[in-house]
Amino acid sequence: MISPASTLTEDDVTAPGAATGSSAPASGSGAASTGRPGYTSLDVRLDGVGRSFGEHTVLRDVSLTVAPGEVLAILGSSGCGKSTLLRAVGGLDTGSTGQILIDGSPVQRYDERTAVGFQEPRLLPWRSIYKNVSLGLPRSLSKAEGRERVDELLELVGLRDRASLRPREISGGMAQRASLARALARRPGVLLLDEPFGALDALTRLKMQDLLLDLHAQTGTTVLLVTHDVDEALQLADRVLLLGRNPQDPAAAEGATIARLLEVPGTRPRDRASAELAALRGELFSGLGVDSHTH
Amino acid sequence: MISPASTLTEDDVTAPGAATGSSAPASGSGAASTGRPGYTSLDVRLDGVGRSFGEHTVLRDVSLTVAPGEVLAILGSSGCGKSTLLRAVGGLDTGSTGQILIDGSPVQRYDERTAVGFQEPRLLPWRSIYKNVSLGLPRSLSKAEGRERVDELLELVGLRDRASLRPREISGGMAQRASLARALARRPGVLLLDEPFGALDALTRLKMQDLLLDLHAQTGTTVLLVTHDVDEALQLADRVLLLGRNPQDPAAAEGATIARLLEVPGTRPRDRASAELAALRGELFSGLGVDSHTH
Amino acid sequence: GSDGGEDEQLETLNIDFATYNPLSLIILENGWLEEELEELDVDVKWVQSQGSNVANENLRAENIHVGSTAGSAALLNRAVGADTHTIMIENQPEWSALVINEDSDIESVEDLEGASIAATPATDPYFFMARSLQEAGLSVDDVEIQALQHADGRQALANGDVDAWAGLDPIMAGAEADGAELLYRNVDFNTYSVVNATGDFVENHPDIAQIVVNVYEQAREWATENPEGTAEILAEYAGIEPEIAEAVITERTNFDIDPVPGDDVYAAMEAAGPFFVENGDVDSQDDVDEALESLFHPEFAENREATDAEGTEDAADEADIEETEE
Amino acid sequence: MTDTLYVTGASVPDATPKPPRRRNRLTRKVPGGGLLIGAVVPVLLLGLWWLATDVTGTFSQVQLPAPQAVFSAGLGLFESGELFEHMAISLQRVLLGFAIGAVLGLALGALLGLSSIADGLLHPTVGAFRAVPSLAWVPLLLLWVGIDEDSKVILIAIGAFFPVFTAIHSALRHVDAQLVEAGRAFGFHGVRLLGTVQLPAVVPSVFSGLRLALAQAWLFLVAAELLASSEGLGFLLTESQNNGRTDRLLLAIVLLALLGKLTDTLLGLLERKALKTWA
Amino acid sequence: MTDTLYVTGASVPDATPKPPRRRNRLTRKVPGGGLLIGAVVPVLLLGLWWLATDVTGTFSQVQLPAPQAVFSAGLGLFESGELFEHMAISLQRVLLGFAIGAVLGLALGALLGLSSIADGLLHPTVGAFRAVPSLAWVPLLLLWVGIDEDSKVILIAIGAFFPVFTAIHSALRHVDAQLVEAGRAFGFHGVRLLGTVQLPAVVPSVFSGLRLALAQAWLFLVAAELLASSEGLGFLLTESQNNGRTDRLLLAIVLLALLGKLTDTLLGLLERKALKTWA
Ligand SMILES: Nc1ncnc2c1ncn2[C@@H]1O[C@H](COP(=O)(O)OP(=O)(O)OP(=O)(O)O)[C@@H](O)[C@H]1O
Ligand SMILES: Nc1ncnc2c1ncn2[C@@H]1O[C@H](COP(=O)(O)OP(=O)(O)OP(=O)(O)O)[C@@H](O)[C@H]1O
Ligand SMILES: [Mg+2]
Ligand SMILES: [Mg+2]
Repeated sequence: MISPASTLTEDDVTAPGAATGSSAPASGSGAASTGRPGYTSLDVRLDGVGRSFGEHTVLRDVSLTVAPGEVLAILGSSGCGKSTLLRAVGGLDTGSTGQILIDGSPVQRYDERTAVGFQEPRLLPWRSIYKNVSLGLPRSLSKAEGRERVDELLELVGLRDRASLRPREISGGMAQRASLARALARRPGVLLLDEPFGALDALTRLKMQDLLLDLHAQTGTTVLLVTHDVDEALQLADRVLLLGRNPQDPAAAEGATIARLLEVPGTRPRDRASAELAALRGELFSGLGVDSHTH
Repeated sequence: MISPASTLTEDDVTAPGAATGSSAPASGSGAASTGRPGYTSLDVRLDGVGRSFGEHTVLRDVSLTVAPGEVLAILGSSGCGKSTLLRAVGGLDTGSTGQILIDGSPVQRYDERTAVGFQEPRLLPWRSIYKNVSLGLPRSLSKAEGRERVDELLELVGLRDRASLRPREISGGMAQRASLARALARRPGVLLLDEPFGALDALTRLKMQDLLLDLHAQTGTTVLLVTHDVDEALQLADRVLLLGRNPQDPAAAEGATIARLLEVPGTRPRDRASAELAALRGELFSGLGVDSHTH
Repeated sequence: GSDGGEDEQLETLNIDFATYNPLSLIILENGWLEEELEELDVDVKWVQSQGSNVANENLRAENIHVGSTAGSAALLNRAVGADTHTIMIENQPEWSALVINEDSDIESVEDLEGASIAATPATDPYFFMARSLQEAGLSVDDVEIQALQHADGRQALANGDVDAWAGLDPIMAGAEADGAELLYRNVDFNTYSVVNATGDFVENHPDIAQIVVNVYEQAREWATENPEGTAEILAEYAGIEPEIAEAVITERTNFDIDPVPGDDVYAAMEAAGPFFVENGDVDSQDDVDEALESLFHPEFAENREATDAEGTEDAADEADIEETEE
Repeated sequence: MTDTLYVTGASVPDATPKPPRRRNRLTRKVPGGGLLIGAVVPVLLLGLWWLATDVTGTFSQVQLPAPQAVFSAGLGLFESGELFEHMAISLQRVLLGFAIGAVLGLALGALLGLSSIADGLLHPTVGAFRAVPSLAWVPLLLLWVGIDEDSKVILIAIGAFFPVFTAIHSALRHVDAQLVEAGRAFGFHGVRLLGTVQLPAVVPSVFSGLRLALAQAWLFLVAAELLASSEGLGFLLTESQNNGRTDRLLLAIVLLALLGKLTDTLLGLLERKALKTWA
Repeated sequence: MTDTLYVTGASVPDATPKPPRRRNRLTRKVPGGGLLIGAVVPVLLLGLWWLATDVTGTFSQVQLPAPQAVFSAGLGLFESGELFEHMAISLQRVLLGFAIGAVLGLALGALLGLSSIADGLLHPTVGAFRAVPSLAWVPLLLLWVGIDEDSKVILIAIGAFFPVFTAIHSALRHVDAQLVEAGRAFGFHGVRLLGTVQLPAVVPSVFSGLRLALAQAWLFLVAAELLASSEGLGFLLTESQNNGRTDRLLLAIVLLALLGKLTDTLLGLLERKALKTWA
């Protein structure tokens, strides 16, 4: 159990505790928020969502409902459209077809109910890390509250002693953590994270995963998380969405769609050795085209 | 066994074969090049290399010799100085102390004997993917040879059908593959790769690892590979360098140095289940501060 | 620009034309100069002068051999060190006057005390104004002078930004046509329209200088006989209405004078001299006196003999005017 | 059909996805709509001008002639063929001077932007020359070059030089350092690096500099045509001003503005093409 | 000591690492070295000038006076107190006009750079006005504003407006789209987005525009002081040119260049500070 106040520096090499124990709501229904009062959990409904760039169809027929407070991991091969889907949910993309509803109302352009952690850090080069993270704060927060929240987050992502540096003065993994902190600072109804842990070493990655689960337990926010790590998906998510072309039907239309949608059983932290998880793992790896025995 | 001509697209979901079977030279000596004639393998010698940014010491006392044709994986926590070390070897950093020799002569500014795959893709936004990859070609190559090599590499990294797109029109993982292809196009004496597979899904990652090993078998180039994936390090490398502060001596000077330098036994492809590897894996995870049983 | 060679044969005569020098327009229009210089194998290149200051500048830089200015400007140029000489008088114009608006309550020069006057420094109208004020017992310090280009001065007057304007033709004629009134005119306070040449030219090419003066003489005779034709040419070159050109030529231009620079023009220039020093344009009166003593080269005008060039219809189109490459 | 294991609320409609919406507000609604909208303000101004002169008579003919007067002045000059000559010679001077100035500006700006030695040596001097006003060059050029076509083109080139120089010089100092490093790491340096990484990266800035330079070239034209000319729009302007022909003066201004706008538009087209290629 | 398992050729010297080398060639060797090097070319030019006039006598005194003559002309004006007045009033006009023009240029450039509606509506008009030469504004301002101080400052402001406008307008269209998107995604729009993402991103371009604008302000000063002035360096320039006082003319040019360079240097300091904060 990692407490929100525990710190992490890049030289910290002590072993972490187990992951946070909060359990997410069961999926498949408009489950009530598990967050503390004052926080909102919103459901996300995708209805026949598709996206083409010119001639080239990337996504088609993506329909699913994400329950409020659910953590949905999105897997798929590189370039299959994961980021595209996430951007559509965040209202960053105007070219998609179909319908996306958040909390029952259509998604707005740059929807304020969402916060995005981009695949690239996208930090403003002329602002310190501290000020970059502050960008994520909701407008409603008072200055003092905002400062407190940013300080806390910087501490949690292990960047407190780098707060005054510019983005070009920190490492790739540090930038990714800063970008994560910025998205977390928002405490939105729907949190959209695009490979937030890709550039982190094993220890830092575990700590960041714990941090995410901690925050999720606190606020009950709905999370859509793009990742390449099957184990990470199984550890963090209530359900795992595998995007891809239908392997049974090679003649199907171009463009990725829902290839698998798996419910992950058990509550977090999950036992990596469980047989159920092993089966899901195999299922996902084979869905990704990899022979899971080599792993 | 993946042949150089096999293609990969983002929708490709068939299982890969086993990794390439070429074996790397034993480490610890100035081993002769295993590359084909016409290619050069160079040794890299670091002697008391250190680096500070202002007050803040990042690296200190890094001394080691990488044999010609060796694959050295570099592990370490986020922000510990892996990229800094790689940049110093490539001659991209002028601020480091100590001595770095490639093939016996000091490293030059932007040393032509090296090629770098940066942690960020760093593609020129106004050039097509094809032209970006072409940037990596050695100056000596004829136009036709160059075209052939780029075509082949684009095919191998699965971007042939995206060759004419601009960097902003491809996904994060695709950009990373393009950046990898650019570095590979150079066929340098020393190949420096900074987390080249970080943004790739499991299948693509395996294919790219195979591609790297294939090329290594062909050219016998020396490879320094920064990675966060312990298993990847153990699969690809002859030796694994773990950067970090000395855990036995918390009072030691600030700055990371060689915390472990492990020789990986056996020839590639290695059996993931081997007990020897499991021991190394445990050693590395604990060096990174993670309890390996959770993995 | 310069062709300092002493005994060198002059290949091209660079000479100016200007709307304030109607004779130059007549010569250009008829092609007389080209015709007269043909047998000497000298080409003619025409350069337009927008004002005395421009002609002076080109004379100083030796971009032109012959240039036309007001008499006061010719003196000023020499007083500041330029090696130029006045070789003839072109005409005695009355191109300057003090101008006021129709509804102005200023009735005499004396009333100008404390008024604001638009004038272009170092031009004939400026000296005209200064002498008029002096005559009325005032000095330039008793009025507020607004330094403005001629056309802008007219505009400022029309706007009521200034009480009076030291005007210059043909803008002044245009203003008159629009209702402005001439408060004070005095032909003697105008310092003549003169033709100058560089010292180098006068010294090394007196034969050509003589031909120039002779052609001018032919033009003078023609202009005296053909005021309408002269006005027509002026209207065309100046881009002004024919009526205004006619007024300028018939009422305020006098070709019937002795072209030899002599006492009259000396007196007019001498009167303008002190104002150069007063304004600080020239450092001392000695410089002015010295310049005046060495300014005139009257021998060409004294020996003038009108040429009888026939001219051609489209001479102006054929002429080598500065930039038309033919 | 999708092969989901635990499908939750996933309905998969058959309909093929609609083609992506295109979002080009405003300009795409009407063909030539962009042009039309751009004409709104000029037409309004023209109307105001007409009201202030012909209708209400706030200004007299010599203060501000009515638009029709300007038009008929233009017609008069057009019929005599002079108008075309004025425009042609001015256009020629501007284009020539602009081309020379822009090329020199690019070259020197690139040199000083890249070499800190050249920069330390020459930048103060260039900065001082930049501060010499266009009108001040007139007597100097008169003296050094004479009054022929050269001096006019040189003056215009001087005017065009500085915006291009400043734009590329300052832009080169702010090219993304990561990209430059990548270029160097792949063995590019000197002119090759410039052509591969730095110049393409500053294309937007350079074009903004080029457009300013073209505007400046037109501004300097008027000063240039004070240098003993008898043709050209600048000459027409100065002469009309001297002669009090306000109608022709306005005609010259309008023509200068039109020609300036026209050449700017052409440069803008080039810019759009270049940006498609480079940005 | 390190805890390696299979140490290969790792020697760990005791010496503490040397402080990182600093690489500031050229300017850091001598204190004030940057200034000295920047003075080389101007001093050379001065020497050439002196050779061409005082020594070889290629030019006559009235064509091109020797440097000493210019200096003594300056001394004469300085002693009478006129010189200071000329410089003070010109400086005041330029700074005022520059400030007004720059602020308007920033505002309008930002508006048109961000709003495609405003751009479609106004850009063609702005482009046309940009092409009106400085000298052409003189009669128009005379008509509309009169001959007081206002009209001079307005003319200078017009000159300063366009470079700033063009620079920010074009730079805003090329701000890194990813950063803008990130800003929008975090709820920034309109003025807040401008201040947070777009303006900081275009700071280098804006400063290049500001420096051009300042230079242009000095250029327009000469035209402005054709507007009924009796003081100022532009007036001195025009008057000296008319009177053939080449020494004073050169003095005016040199002073304009010096003052221009001085103000540019001050702006450059500001730029460096801004770039430290923003880039
Ligand atoms: N230009 C710079 N100025 C100041 N500090 C810097 C600079 N570049 C790097 N650093 C510091 O050096 C340290 C090491 O950075 P480096 O990029 O080498 O880390 P890394 O091991 O590659 O981390 P990651 O795995 O996150 O990429 C970091 O703490 C960073 O803050
Ligand atoms: N602006 C664009 N223009 C054209 N094609 C685009 C554009 N943006 C994305 N694409 C295409 O859409 C596809 C999906 O891209 P996306 O970024 O969603 O992939 P991804 O699943 O996130 O991949 P990765 O794991 O590599 O990040 C890619 O094939 C890409 O080429
Ligand atoms: Mg992606
Ligand atoms: Mg790194």
